[in-house]
Amino acid sequence: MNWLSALARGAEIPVFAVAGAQGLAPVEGLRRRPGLRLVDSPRHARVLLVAGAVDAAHKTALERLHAQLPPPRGTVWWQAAPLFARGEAVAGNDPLPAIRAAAEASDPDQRPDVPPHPWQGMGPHGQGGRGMMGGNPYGRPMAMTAEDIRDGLELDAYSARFGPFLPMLPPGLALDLTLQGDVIVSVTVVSPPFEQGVQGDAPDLCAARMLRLMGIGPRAARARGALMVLPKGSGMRRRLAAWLRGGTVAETPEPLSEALPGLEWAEAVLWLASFPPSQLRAVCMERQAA
Amino acid sequence: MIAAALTLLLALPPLVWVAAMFDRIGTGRGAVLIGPLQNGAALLLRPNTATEAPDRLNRLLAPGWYLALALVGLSVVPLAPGVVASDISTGLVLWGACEALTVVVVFLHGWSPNAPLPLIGAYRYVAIGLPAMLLSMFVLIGAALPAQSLSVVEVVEAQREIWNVIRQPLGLPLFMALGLAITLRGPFDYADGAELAGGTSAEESGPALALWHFARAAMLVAFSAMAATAFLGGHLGPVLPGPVWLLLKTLVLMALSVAAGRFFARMPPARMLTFLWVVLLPLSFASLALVGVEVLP
Amino acid sequence: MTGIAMPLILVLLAIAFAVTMQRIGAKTEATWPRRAPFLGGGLPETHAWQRFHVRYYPMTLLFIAFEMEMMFMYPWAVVYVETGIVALAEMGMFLGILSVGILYGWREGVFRWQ
Amino acid sequence: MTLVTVLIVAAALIGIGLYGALSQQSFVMLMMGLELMLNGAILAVIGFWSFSLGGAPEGQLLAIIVMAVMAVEMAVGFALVVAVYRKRQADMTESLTSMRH
Amino acid sequence: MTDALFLALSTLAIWSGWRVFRVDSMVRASFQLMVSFIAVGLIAVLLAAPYIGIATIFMMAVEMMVMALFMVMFMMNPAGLNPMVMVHQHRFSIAAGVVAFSGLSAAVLLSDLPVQRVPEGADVVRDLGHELLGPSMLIFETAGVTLLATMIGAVVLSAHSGRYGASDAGSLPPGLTPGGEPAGRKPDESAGHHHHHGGH
Repeated sequence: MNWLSALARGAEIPVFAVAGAQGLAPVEGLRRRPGLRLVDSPRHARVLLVAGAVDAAHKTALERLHAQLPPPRGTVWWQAAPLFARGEAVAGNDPLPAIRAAAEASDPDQRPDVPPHPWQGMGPHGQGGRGMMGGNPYGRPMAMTAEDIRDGLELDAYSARFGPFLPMLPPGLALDLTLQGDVIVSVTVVSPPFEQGVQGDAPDLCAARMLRLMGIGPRAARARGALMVLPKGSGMRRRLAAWLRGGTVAETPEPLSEALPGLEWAEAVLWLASFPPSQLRAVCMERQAA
Repeated sequence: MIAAALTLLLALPPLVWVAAMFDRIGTGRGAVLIGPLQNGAALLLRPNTATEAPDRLNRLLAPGWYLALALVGLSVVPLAPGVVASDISTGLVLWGACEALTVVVVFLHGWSPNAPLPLIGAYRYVAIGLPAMLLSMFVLIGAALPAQSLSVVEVVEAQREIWNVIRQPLGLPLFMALGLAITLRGPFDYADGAELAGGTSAEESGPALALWHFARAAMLVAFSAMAATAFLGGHLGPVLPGPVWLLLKTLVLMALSVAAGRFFARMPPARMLTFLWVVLLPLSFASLALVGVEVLP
Repeated sequence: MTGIAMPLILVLLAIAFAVTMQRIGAKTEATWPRRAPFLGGGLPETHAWQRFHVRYYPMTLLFIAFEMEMMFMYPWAVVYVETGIVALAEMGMFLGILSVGILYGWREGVFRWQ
Repeated sequence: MTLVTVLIVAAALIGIGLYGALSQQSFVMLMMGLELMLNGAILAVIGFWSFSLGGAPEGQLLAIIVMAVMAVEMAVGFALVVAVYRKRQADMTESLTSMRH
Repeated sequence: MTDALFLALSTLAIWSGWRVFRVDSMVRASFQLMVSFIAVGLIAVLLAAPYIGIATIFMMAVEMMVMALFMVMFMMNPAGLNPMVMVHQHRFSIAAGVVAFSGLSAAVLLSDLPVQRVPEGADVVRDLGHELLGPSMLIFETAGVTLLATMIGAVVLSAHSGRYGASDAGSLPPGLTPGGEPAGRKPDESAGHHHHHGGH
């Protein structure tokens, strides 16, 4: 497979970028950079790029994410203090050389190799389960039914922590969500989005982020039609239109725990993207202080 | 028949490469020619991901089924007069079956890793894929009317005088909507979109992911060849030999599909569902009725 | 017979190709942190496989009833030109009847997320 | 491939389907059994049509009708499943017997 | 060649039909049934019914997709993470299945079936079309009405929210005594009324 490796040597390096504080604008700047490709899932990536400061409270989350890059993998800390002792640290403006170096690295897992719950050898088939729904088959329990907020069919509720580094959410925002199907039933804000400064609220950057979730590029000519596809009445059209005109958005969002329940996943993600990170941060901080 | 099948098997990889190039043009990344090959090779050398308690068999086979459906769909397309790999008198129905099974395969791809984002992608895709398939059925039946046959060979023969795209101007755009849906593109990419971090392929890596992209591009080729055959006269054309015409038309439709995928924004799925049933489906009825009135003796 | 032999051969080829290709990649040990589902650093409490609330279930029921019409339409298309205006009228009536169902479903909101 | 072999395959499908329809406890699995029986029925109809009816179109029509019956059965069956679940959070045949309390 | 293909396809049809009731994962069960249908559809093509055969595949792919959705929606443990057997009257069912199979097979073997093959080169799809638009026109249109009734019935039974709000809102039965408690079940009550089934 020598020729395959030779061919692969010229490939773009797939990078999963985690934007920390002040990291959003620099990461967006890398999107059109030749030699690397920003990807949406760590499974597709070779290198984990941490851009901007991530506070120590998110160390475990970052280590989990790091483990989800298929090995061999590398880490780059770009204008960020390393949270674990692996990878290259860069202070300057260009992380590409460090990313190239990291693409040769092979970090070990930072998390211990233990299942979420002990299960091996338990249960009638050694799969950890009991009866039809009980126990922890293969390390996790099964979801149980709960009341639904829309049509009254009591089906299973899926509870999980989403974020803080989920690419479709504002960076740093971690939510404890309960979903039924793809509709959000309840929301608790665990950590607010990171501080992004003025650069993070730049209209073209915000518009590009929102349009990417809608599957199109940021060229304004195309984006006019994009307004039509957004749901009416939620203010998303108004905010996107403002950004496309180059204006800023100064609306304060409702607290997330009240605004998100009842929304479908796609709507919720677009709704979050239709506010500048600073406004979302402010509203989440207010809640936490209260 | 065997020659036609071999031709398809030989032509598919280069056409997949071309599809990947189309996807790269205009993204400002450079290396349009060699880039897809390099990225593909790099992906092949990466490991596959294991997930917690996945459905291993379906996870292994889903990209293969997708590719198989693209190949079978492609095999009903006549390459030249009388040269077709699957010589079946109900080729249009077989293509329809491939569309229907594509929905199943994408669902299985999202179901099998046992992870939330792929699962949501899989379910959303079914909601959109099923009604999108209805559209294509109506417009393909519109293409079968003048041919008085369900055989794709006859559909081409019936276009000797006038192409179906002129008889049925709405047919091609509606069929392209289906094309975007079964190739997981742009406005119909409810399976693998960015708001689900890659959706059904969010948990895939290495060769499994490379194959999924390969199969997706192969489906684009199959769809474009089918659209060229049903609406643009397939291998018919002056001067040049038939297969060349088919190739040219296929390339044009591939480029059009890629462009359409980048041009139109994706709606939230519930809006799209209503749009499909309430706007596009009646349009496809109208398109069929139009053809029906035209071809009446 | 020949009609289905070739598609079947192509299916077998594609599956064989896909399974072979998936053996190329590097082999790694699947540790638990590597296998956890991707949630951006977060973790789920339960398996993702669940009684999933399919929000569009009434639409699927409408769909399987409506889709049956395809079974009748294909043979209809073959004899349409020979039969002429009668065929147009009959299919118009058939589709008209079914469209009532779609309109009713729309009014009842089945195309919305439940 | 003779009429007898085709019909025996159809009989096997019907037998398995009957087993499923009688033995399964949940509505949805019970419907799978019914579908499998109808699958056998389609095969039998097409076998007869091909070997004994000389291609009379009624045979094909009958196969289409069987399929339409299947679609109707599924749509109504699932709608009932939803309706019952909404009221009772139940998906088993036995829980229906306790409905009159 | 045709015989070999028939043998392979019928084995596949029966095997996957059997697996439907043996796999733990409901999704696998649905798609096993789909495989069984696909095999039968391909056999139908071998039997000179290219339209019915391929259309069976087409229809069943869609129907089994919907089947899988509902399986996952309403079955406990839909992926079969805990292996389970959810059967009742098992022996009786096996016996009934075996009796049905052997009875039908015996009937097939003992009866003298007429032989009249489909003529070579017959355009069976065209025949079917003429049948639909000619003698069987009434069946065709009746099917339309039946499907409409199915659509409406399915929507009425399954949809929760109509134009006038939730289907069970505000529909209290009359009181047992004038002005007293409504008879029977109250719509809001069901929320506190879980009853999960354990393993059987």
